[in-house]
Parts: sequence; C-alpha cells; structure tokens
Amino acid sequence: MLDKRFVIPLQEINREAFASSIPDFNHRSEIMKTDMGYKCTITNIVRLTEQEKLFQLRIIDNRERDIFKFKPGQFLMLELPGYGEVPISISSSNSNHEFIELCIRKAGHVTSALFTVDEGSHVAIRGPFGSSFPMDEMAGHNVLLIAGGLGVAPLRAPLFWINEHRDRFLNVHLLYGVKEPSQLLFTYQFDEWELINHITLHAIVEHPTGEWQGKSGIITELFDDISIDPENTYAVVCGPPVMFKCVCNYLDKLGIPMNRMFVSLERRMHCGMGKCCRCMVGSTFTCVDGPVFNYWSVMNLKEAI
Amino acid sequence: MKHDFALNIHHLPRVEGHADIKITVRNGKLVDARWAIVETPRFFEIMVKGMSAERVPFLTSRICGICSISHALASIRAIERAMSIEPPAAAEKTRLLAMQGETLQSHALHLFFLVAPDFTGTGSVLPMIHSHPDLVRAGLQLKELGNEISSVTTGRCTHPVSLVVGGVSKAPEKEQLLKLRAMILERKPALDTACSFFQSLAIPDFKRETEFISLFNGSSYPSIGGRLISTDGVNRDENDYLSMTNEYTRDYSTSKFTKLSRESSVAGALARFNNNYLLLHPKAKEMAASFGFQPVCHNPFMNNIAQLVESLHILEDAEELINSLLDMDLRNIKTTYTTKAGSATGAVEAPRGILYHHIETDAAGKVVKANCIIPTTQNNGNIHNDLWAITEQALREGKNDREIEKLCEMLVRSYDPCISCSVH
Amino acid sequence: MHKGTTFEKLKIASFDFTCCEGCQLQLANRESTLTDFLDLLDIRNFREISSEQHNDYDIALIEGSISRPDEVERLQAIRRQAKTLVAFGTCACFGGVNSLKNRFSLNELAVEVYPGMEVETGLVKKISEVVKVDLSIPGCPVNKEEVERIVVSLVTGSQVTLPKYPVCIECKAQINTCLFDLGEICLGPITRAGCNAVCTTGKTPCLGCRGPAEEINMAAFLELVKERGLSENDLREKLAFYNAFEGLYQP
Amino acid sequence: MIYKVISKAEFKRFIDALVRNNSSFGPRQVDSDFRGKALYQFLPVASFDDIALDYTATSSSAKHFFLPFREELSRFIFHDEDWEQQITYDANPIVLIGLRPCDISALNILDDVLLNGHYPSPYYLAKRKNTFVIGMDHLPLPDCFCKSMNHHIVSSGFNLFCSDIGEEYYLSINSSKAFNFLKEFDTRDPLDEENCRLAERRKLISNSFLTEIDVTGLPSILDIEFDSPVWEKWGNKCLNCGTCAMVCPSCYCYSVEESMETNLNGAVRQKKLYSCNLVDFAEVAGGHNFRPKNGDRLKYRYYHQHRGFAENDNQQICVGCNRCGRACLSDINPKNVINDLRMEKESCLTNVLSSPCRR
Ligand SMILES: Cc1cc2nc3c(=O)[nH]c(=O)nc-3n(C[C@H](O)[C@H](O)[C@H](O)COP(=O)(O)OP(=O)(O)OC[C@H]3O[C@@H](n4cnc5c(N)ncnc54)[C@H](O)[C@@H]3O)c2cc1C
Ligand code: SF4
Ligand code: SF4
Ligand code: SF4
Repeated sequence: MLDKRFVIPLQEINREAFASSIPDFNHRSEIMKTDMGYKCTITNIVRLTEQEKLFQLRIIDNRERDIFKFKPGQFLMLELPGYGEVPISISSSNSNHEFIELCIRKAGHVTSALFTVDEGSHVAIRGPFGSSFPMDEMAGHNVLLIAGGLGVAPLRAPLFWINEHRDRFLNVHLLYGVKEPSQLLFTYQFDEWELINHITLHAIVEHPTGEWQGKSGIITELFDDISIDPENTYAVVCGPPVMFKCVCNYLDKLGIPMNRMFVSLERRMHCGMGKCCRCMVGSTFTCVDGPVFNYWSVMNLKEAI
Repeated sequence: MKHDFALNIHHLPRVEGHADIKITVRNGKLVDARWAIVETPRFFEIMVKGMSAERVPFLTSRICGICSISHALASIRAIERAMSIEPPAAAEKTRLLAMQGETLQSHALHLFFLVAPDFTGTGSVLPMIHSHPDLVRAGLQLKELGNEISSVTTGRCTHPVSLVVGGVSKAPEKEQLLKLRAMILERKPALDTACSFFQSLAIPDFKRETEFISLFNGSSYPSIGGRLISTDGVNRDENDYLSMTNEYTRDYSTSKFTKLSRESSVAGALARFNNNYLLLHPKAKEMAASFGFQPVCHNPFMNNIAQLVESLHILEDAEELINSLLDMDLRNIKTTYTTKAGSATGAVEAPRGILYHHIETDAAGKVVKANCIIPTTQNNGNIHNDLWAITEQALREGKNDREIEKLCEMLVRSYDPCISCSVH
Repeated sequence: MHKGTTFEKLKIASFDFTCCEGCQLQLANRESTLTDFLDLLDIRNFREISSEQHNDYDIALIEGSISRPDEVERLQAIRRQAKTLVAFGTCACFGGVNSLKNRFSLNELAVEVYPGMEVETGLVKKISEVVKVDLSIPGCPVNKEEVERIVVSLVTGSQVTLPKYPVCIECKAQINTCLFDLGEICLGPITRAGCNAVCTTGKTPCLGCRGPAEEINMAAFLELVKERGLSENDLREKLAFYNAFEGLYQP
Repeated sequence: MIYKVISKAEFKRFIDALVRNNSSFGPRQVDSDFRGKALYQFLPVASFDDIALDYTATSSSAKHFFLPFREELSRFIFHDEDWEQQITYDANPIVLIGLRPCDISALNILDDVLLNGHYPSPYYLAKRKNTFVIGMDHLPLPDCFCKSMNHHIVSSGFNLFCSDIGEEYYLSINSSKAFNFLKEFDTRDPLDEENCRLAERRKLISNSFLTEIDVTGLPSILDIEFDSPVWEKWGNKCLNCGTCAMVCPSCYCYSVEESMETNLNGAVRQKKLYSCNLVDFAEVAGGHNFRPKNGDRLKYRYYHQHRGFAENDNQQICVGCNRCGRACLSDINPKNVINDLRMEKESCLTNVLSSPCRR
C-alpha cells in the first residue's frame, strides 16, 4: 500500500495552459506552433518542371488561418503524415491570407512522397520560423534579386511584397540563372512581373538547349547587362552554396556594402526552433538566426558558405 | 491403381532446408523410395578449428536458425566438460529455461506453420489466418511465448547472445521474469485450443517398430546432458556418443545417417516421450491420455502429438524454473576459468532430438577438433525406412498416387526434419 | 491515406542458399505484428513455410551465401525475374560465418567431413559477387523490426535507409557498460547500427554482423586496441567472424 | 531556500518513505571494470539500501530521464483520406536521488535551452516538473573539472540538496514539496557549528580538484582557432561513435524520424538523441555533407559545449563532469583538447618569432 503522504502528485502539462505558463513566450504561441501543426488542405498543385511542383495550401481552421502571419523570407516546417517533416520557404505573398504557396523540389524521402499526393490531401505546417528580408529597410532603394535554380522560390515572397509596394522602390532587377532552360521556374509569370510590375527580368542558362533564345553562361555574366549604383542598392541572393561566394564577391567589388546584401542559407533541419542543432553554422542557428542573413554576418561565420 | 508411378518431390516445401523425396513404383511394386538431402554443406566442424573456445558457441549456434540455443549449449557443455568448468547454479537454471523457450518456439512453428496446413488442406498457414483464426492466434501466442522466454534468457530469440562458456554473460532481470511468468499463465489456454484442434484430426494410421533414443537423467524430463538410452535397452555415458551414432554416408545425401541396435533409430519428441514418460508433468500426461497416447508408441505421426504434450510440460516446467530463478542471487552467473587442453561431448535434447557436439581443445583454449551429430541425421535412416513401409502400405490399401504423395510428405514433415542443421 | 497514394502488396519471394535459415525464420517472428506484416505481402514463393510456389515475384529475398555451382545458376535465374533483389542477412551481404571455411583447402574439408564420398563445394561468396544486389539488409539474424520498417517503406514508396552511424550510439542509449571497460574488444565502434546493440546489451562483444558503418575510422580503432594492450589474435578472430570487414584491415 | 539538518538514521527513513511510494532512481553499481573499479549507473531503486550513496559518478548521466534517447513527439492516425494528429506529454512522477552538483547544473542549462528560449519544449517541461530531484555533493574524482566550469556548487534546479557533514546531512530545501515531505521527519535548524561544518565540507571539496582547465576567453579562442591543426589531430582519433554526446548531461542535439505503423493505420514521429560527431549530422538531401571530416564534426562539439549558442546566451554548456572523457575509447577529453588549443595559440608567437621551421 502506498502512503499518500509521500506520493509525488502528477503535474499534468496541458497544451493550452502550457503556452501561458511560460513567461517569456513572447506571445508567439498566437502565431506559431511548436509541436502540433496547423492542418492544411492542398488546394492546388502545379507541376512547374520535372523536379519542381508548386503546392497551394489552405489552413483549414478559420481562426488559425487568421493568425498565421509571416514575413517574406521566412520558412515553415511542412509535415506529410507518415513520411516526415521538411523545412520549406514560403513562396507566396504575405498579404495573401487565403492560401500559402510552396515551391518544392523532389530531393529525397519526404519531398518525393509529396510528389505522389493529389489535390485535396491534408498536410500540416508549423511556423513560420526564422528571419526575414528587411523589406522596409530596402524600400526607397534599387533592389537586385539574384536567384540560382530553386533559389527563386524564397525570392518570390519578397518579389510579391515589392510588387504590392512597387512605388516605394526604385529600379528592381531579377537576375535568374539555371542550368538548362527546362529548369526555369515561374516562366508563366515572367510577363506579369515585367509588364505589370516593372521588374526587369534577366535570365541566363548554363547549357542552352532547344528553343532557348536568351543568354547563356553563368549568373555573374548578367551583371554586364545592368548598371548598378552601389550607394543606393540592396541585393538579395539565393541559390546553391557555390553561387553565394562568387556573386557576393562581385557585388562587394562593385562597392555594395556587405550589410546590404542578403543571403538565405540552407542546412539540415529537424525542428526549426533551434533545438535539434542540426542547422548550426558556428554558433548560429540557420533556423532561428537565419535563414536570411546579411552578408557581413555570414562572411564572418566560418563554414557558412 | 496405377502400375507405374514415379514420385519426385524437388525441394520439399514446409521443412527447414532442401531435400527431395523420390519414389518409384513399377508394375505395382515399390522399387525405390528415398529421402535425399541435397542441402549445401557448410563444414562447421572445420570452421571452428583454431578458433578460441569462448567464441565457438557463437559460431555453432549459426548451424541452425531454429535451434540455435541448443547448438550453443551443446558446444558450451562440451567445452565446459573438456576444461572442467563448473557454471554457477543460476546460469544452469537460466540455460534450462532458454532450452524450454526454444523448444516451445520450435514446436509451435512446426505444429502450426508446417503441419497444420496438411490437415486443413491449405498450402500454408496464410489462408488459415482467415479460415482458422483462433488456431492461428493460439499458435502465434505460443510461438511468441517461446521466443520471449528465449529473449529474456539469452538476449534474443534466434542466435543467443548471452550464453557463454562459464555461465551466462547477463542474467535475466527479475522484473522480466515476473512478466514472463504472467505471460505463461495468460497463454495456457492457447494450448487447449491447439489440443482440441489436434484431437479433431485423423492422424494417419501407420506403425513400424523402431528404436527410440534420448537423453535420460532419472530426475527430470531430459534437456541438457545425461545418459544416452534407447528403447532397445542401451544405456551409455554421454562421451560414448560415437558408439550411439555410428555415422555412415550415402552418396545421394549430403546429410549423413546413423544407426544403433537396428537398421535405423529415432530421436526427437516421440523418443523423449517414449523414454521419459514418467518424468512428464502430470498435466502433460493427462493430455497424452486424452489422445490415448502412451509409451512405447511406434507411429511416427504421433511425434506431432508428442510435441504438443511436451509444450504443455514446458509451460508447467518453465513456471517452476522461473520461480526458482526468482529465489536465486542472479549476480553470480559466470565463473572465470583458465583454458586447458581436453576433450568432451556435450549432448542436449534439441527440439528435434539429441544433439551431440564433441570438442577437443589445446592448452591455449583453441579448438583442435570438433564433431557435431545432429538429430535429423539420426532420423534420416528411419525416415528412409518409413517411406518404404508407408508406400507399401498405401499401395496395399489401393491409394492413388496423389494420396501417396501427400502421405509421404506428411510422414517426412512429422519428423520435423531440420535439414540445413543436419548438413552443417 | 493521402489522396492519390495507393499501396500495393509486395509480390515477394524468399529463397535460401548456404545458410541456417535463421533470417527467413525472422519473417515469422515478432508475432504481435505478424498478421499486419503478412498483409503487406503477396507471398509468391517461400518454400520454408508454404507449398504454393509461383514465379511471378517482384522482390526476391536472398538468404545465405553461395558455395556450389548449382546455387549460382539458381541465383541467376532469380535475378532475371526479380525487379528488386535483396541480400537478406549477413551471409548474403558479406558471406557470413560460412566464409570461415575459405581459410581451409576445399579438398581437406571434404575429405575430413565426408570420408570416401564425393561432395561438391566451392569457395563461399557473398551474393553481390554473383549477381547485382539492389538492397542489403544485414544482420545475423536480420532484425525483424528493421525488416518490417523496410517492408513498410517499400509498400508506401518511401526511401529505404539504414543507419549510417555505429552500434555504440545504440549501446549507450541502453546505458550499457562498455565492454572495453571490462577488458574486451568490441566491434561496436566500427559496425553499422540498427540492431539496437542487442549483443552488447547481452554483455557480449559486437562481432560486426551488420558490417562496417559509414566512413569508419579503422586506423583509430586498431590503434585503440593496441594502446589498451588487448589481444591482437582476438581482434583478428572477431574481424574475420562474419567476413564483414574484408578489405578494411590487414589480417 | 530553507536549511535543515537531519540525522543519518532519520535520513534513511525519509529516503525509504520516498522510494517506497514513488518510482525512484538512484546510483547503483552495475559492474567493476577490468582494473576492479566500480562502475555506476542511475537505475531503479526500491529501498534505501539499493542506493550506492557513496558512489563516485555514474558512467551515463541522468539526462535521459528528461530527454529520453527516444521519445515520441506525436502520432498520426489515418482514416480514409484524412488523418488526425495526437500529442501527449507523457510523464510519470519520479524521484531521482543522488545527482551531483554538476548534473543539476546541466539540468539548469537544459532549462535555459529548452524552457527559457524562444520555443519552450512541453515534452521536457512535463518531465522536469514531474521529477523530484535530490542532489548530493561528493569529493571529486581525479579527472572531474566542474570547478573550472564553476559548476561544483549548485544553488537551484533541485528539490532538495544534501551535504554530508559527518553524523548528519545538511539539507538545502528548495521546494514546498520537499518541505512538506520532510515535515513528517525529525529535522532541525542547523546550529552554527553545523553551518561551519558545511563551509568546511565545501572548502574540502573545492580544494580536492586535481584537474583544472583554463576556460578564460575560451569562446574567442575557439573562434580564432577555427582552422587549427588541433582539430585534425583529435579528429583523426575520433571514431564518430557518438558516445560522448550520449553520456553527456547537457548534450541535447537530436534527429527526428517518422515511421509508419505496420498496419498502415498510423504513424509515429520520434525524436532520437543524436550526436554532432555522427557522420550524417549535417548531411542534406542529395548527399552534400556540410561537415565531411571527423575533425570538423569534433570541432563542432567543442564549439557547442564551450562556446555556447545564441539560444542559451552563448554560455558554455559543458559542466565539467568529464563523462565524455571517461567514455571516449580514443581518449579524447575536454582537458586535453582545450589545453592543446591554448598551447596552439600560445605557441603561435614563439613559432612566428623564433622557430625557423614553422610548419
Ligand atoms: C530554410 C530552408 C528553406 C527551404 N526551402 C525550400 C523550398 O522552398 N523548396 C524546396 O524544394 N526545398 C527547400 N529547402 C530544402 C528542403 O528542406 C530539402 O530539400 C528537404 O528537407 C529534403 O527532404 P527529404 O526528406 O525529401 O530528403 P532526405 O534526404 O530524405 O532528407 C531526410 C531529412 O533530412 C532533413 N534534410 C535533408 N536535406 C535538407 C535540407 N537541404 N535542408 C533542410 N533539411 C534537410 C529533413 O529533415 C529531411 O526530412 C529548404 C531548406 C531550408 C533549410
Ligand atoms: S560496448 Fe561496444 S558498442 Fe557498446 S559502447 Fe562499448 S564499444 Fe561501443
Ligand atoms: S551488436 Fe554487433 S554482432 Fe550483435 S547484432 Fe548488432 S551488429 Fe550484429
Ligand atoms: S562535454 Fe563532457 S565534460 Fe562537459 S558536460 Fe558533457 S560529458 Fe561532461
């Protein structure tokens, strides 16, 4: 028989009470979930290329949909039940509260499984997580958006922001390089970006094939086409690790200050909250301190790029 | 009835290993019946040469995926006897319990997965999941229990990890033992289900007098070590295994043959039953009686019933073993020893009958010579002779070739042959 | 499950070669989930438990190593049929304990074990020396839990992966005493995890049945054995036991 | 904090009452190593006598009571073409007896990371709240260096802390739960003399450390010595086995795995403690490994342990228990690695100025 006097009582942790029981939770519980995801319906799937699809997600619960707010450059953790969870940049406009768009490349376990599901399937998202592009700070300046390959996905959110606040920016250029013409993403929006939003688009492919009429070569060659005012320009760079160095070095030589160049890094992630430590670069978390960094702080981080 | 008939079963299904049955009938007369084992030999007796004795049980357990515990313990017993090592009492009890687990698992596998489909007319147990759900559940429960006993006592159910020369490397935890005891109590009804199923079957009526060989220790149903006895009155020391077996080869079989007082003899559950009936748990005897089953029984098909009876004995005995382990100090489980030159036999009652390992070591504890004689080897001759007799009986009874084929298959299966084991 | 995902049973067959059939036996173990497990399979050929034999399988589990010419032919025929050929267990993946035989002359073996009888036998080979292997599931015997996970992955179209790290991490998670502290050589630091450190948990040194982990540091391992003054003979015997470290050390 | 004194006999009664009424864990001897030295682990205990109160240090830390090696994060139940997510913060109350000050400090550090950061972990919180921690001081082992990390004394993070002052235990009571339990036993306020004896005891402990590591300015040294050959030297010895992180009381990195159930009706997301030394720690889809070399990975463990992360205000998270050093088969330990780094830094100047053959 147990002696009641000495039995330690169970202290249950209640999901709802939990959020409020932690004083420095920064009121974030309102917008982000740390364990249970927001359930979403995949409302539309567009196949962009052999390797990439654009998924449109709608948070099912009205209240949750209301409170889900993010900033351009942030990412979320996308869960496909039964398969796993992956970090994916949000690729749609943050003023769109109806749905979220994710541009996903078939790269491994979870992403391949995602490619087999149909519209109407349910997934879960946690987040948003991470740092964002300083859109307000960039306003009033020229902007260079430089994307390599899939790097255009995270750039779509700032692009939408610029489009929606076009009069607050000076010249805006999108420099976009891929290996082969067939890998160009969002070609169907190119006209809209150029004609309606007055963004100058420059695309280049490494290996021109078939019908390709445009430029060929590597992305830095696109700089020949534009004149850059280093005093008054912000640059946002997104792409494979090899690209960062050569592009940023080039911009550095042009005289763009390092703290006006932004990169978005990619690392292995399992939590998105700075707990699993898989994404650390030096003493920095890609998920909490990043993924968006200014070039000055990444330059200082050994092994970052 | 056909006058000419050739039966050639290539790689008999639902037995462990590869063997063929060949039967030739010409003009209504049986001219050849053969049990041909074609399994590839692995030469374990050579592999162990030069190996440190302490590693040998890990190697010899790989002789067989079903009775790996028996092989490990036969080697351990041989080595311990060769080097005069006395394992602590708690280790001995743990080993006995391990043997019970293995035998239960093996019997359940044989009875439910391999034999039962013969009687339900299905090719395997798979359709029975739907046609005989209760029986399959009972079978799985017993098999799982056997595996669980093995896991608790040896660390894993196939290829034991903690059976070592000198004792056991890790004792079962008392908590695990308590759980195991509860599991045994809970699963006893499964055996009733199995029992009523087998009672409802028409066991083929066939009899051929033969000699049954088993271990005997006079105080408990045989398991590890003891005297070597037979129904023909032979009674020898464990080390006299060679004169019990008299191995010989046949060119159509990679498994050898043995004999004792007659042309052939049998080891296994039926042999143990015939030789040690009095030492069975009273409840097991009761179950035997319900089948009208008593020693000495010469119907090889009754080996299945002997396995069923033994399963009940095991449930009762395992409970007692667990109780005594619970009362013991389980910290003293392994003796340290110094290697020395020696040679001895370790005989254990594997699920399919007596298993002998004879091992000779040098002063550094390396194996110089080894010999393993497997139960199935000891049954080959009898299977062979039974095939003749049963075919002749069937021809006399006017059975057609399909019936004969099935009967022959069932006969072989009732011996529960472990072929890759016998061609080690 | 998800809209658009459909699962089909695996048309599977299981074949055994030179081995103890212990790995096949595992397919019938882990009884608590056995019926669910069998539900994922359309067993076309599995002689050990079934008389039904068909030759229209997609996945072939190959158990055992190869040691006779007739086995080579049988295996090649299976390779022609199978879309996915799986080396199932240590014997199939590395040759296994059977390889210990290769230390002796074939003649000597046959004469000693089968005096006066012709017995055919050859050098023991792992499966990949004879045919192309699509997937390897090591273990002596295979770990049924892992097999179940892999089968579920195959059915659901997930990627099949084995841990890349060594056994030690699973051993530490069981809070075991390290066998090196007890003065024994354990191959845990260089062996691929996935067995849940079953041997070391039973206080028996790992003998490396799952083969080398990814990018092992063999030099550091050999150095450690030397520095601790442990028996070199013991080390060699352990490394050779399953033939799984062939080519990674100089015997 | 309330301070009391309890006689050893009464203490035994107290512990017995706790242990008999709760699921309890304490140090027990599990083995003797080949030199005859006793090895301990935190294991279930059923009575006071089960507890090896005079133990030195356990081989593995008590971390797994709070961060299990494997832990279910959530469960999905499938039905038709839909699913449901279920999460429980599983924790039963337990008593943990005999933690050393460094072990408790490690818990405080984990609290900082897992409770006080941006995203508190409810899984950890549930276990932390339901664990009754009884601390106990001890004389350091020759290789303990917690004093260098300033963790040889701990003032929070436990329910009760006991210091051996001879005939009695000096109790520091840090929770109302502990206080209430103790009401049932014979305790009294410490006398002056007993306060003195406590001070003496602390002095003795503090003076008994044989291993010291100079950690001043370590974070910046680590930054500067990023490309130091020291990493390659120790990296070449590292077996990539992850043992260090598993036994460490403050390592918390993990991996997440999701697996479908065999009946395909559900799936479980599990968290698994990982180690930055494991080969695929920083490997991403497509096979690129951000830390391909042993030395890179080893370095990151030291980075994390001794430089800290933004998430825990860059405080060092190593508490100096040297469990990793004891467990490492290749004899890699914080003392040697850090000393090497310092030497490397200090020898720089001499190398540059006087050595003609600087490599
Ligand atoms: C901040 C951020 C934003 C990203 N945005 C996008 C995007 O918009 N579109 C897109 O297609 N991809 C994006 N990725 C990459 C994407 O996360 C990986 O391709 C994906 O995790 C691969 O998972 P998998 O299961 O298919 O591959 P596997 O190789 O099977 O990976 C197994 C697990 O490892 C982890 N992992 C593997 N590779 C990565 C990686 N590169 N980054 C992070 N975790 C990884 C994941 O947890 C994954 O579940 C982004 C990555 C990060 C870090
Ligand atoms: S016992 Fe073996 S597997 Fe376990 S930690 Fe030690 S070396 Fe590694
Ligand atoms: S511990 Fe080693 S030998 Fe044992 S199962 Fe695991 S890998 Fe195989
Ligand atoms: S890093 Fe080593 S010394 Fe430091 S706390 Fe962890 S185990 Fe202890």
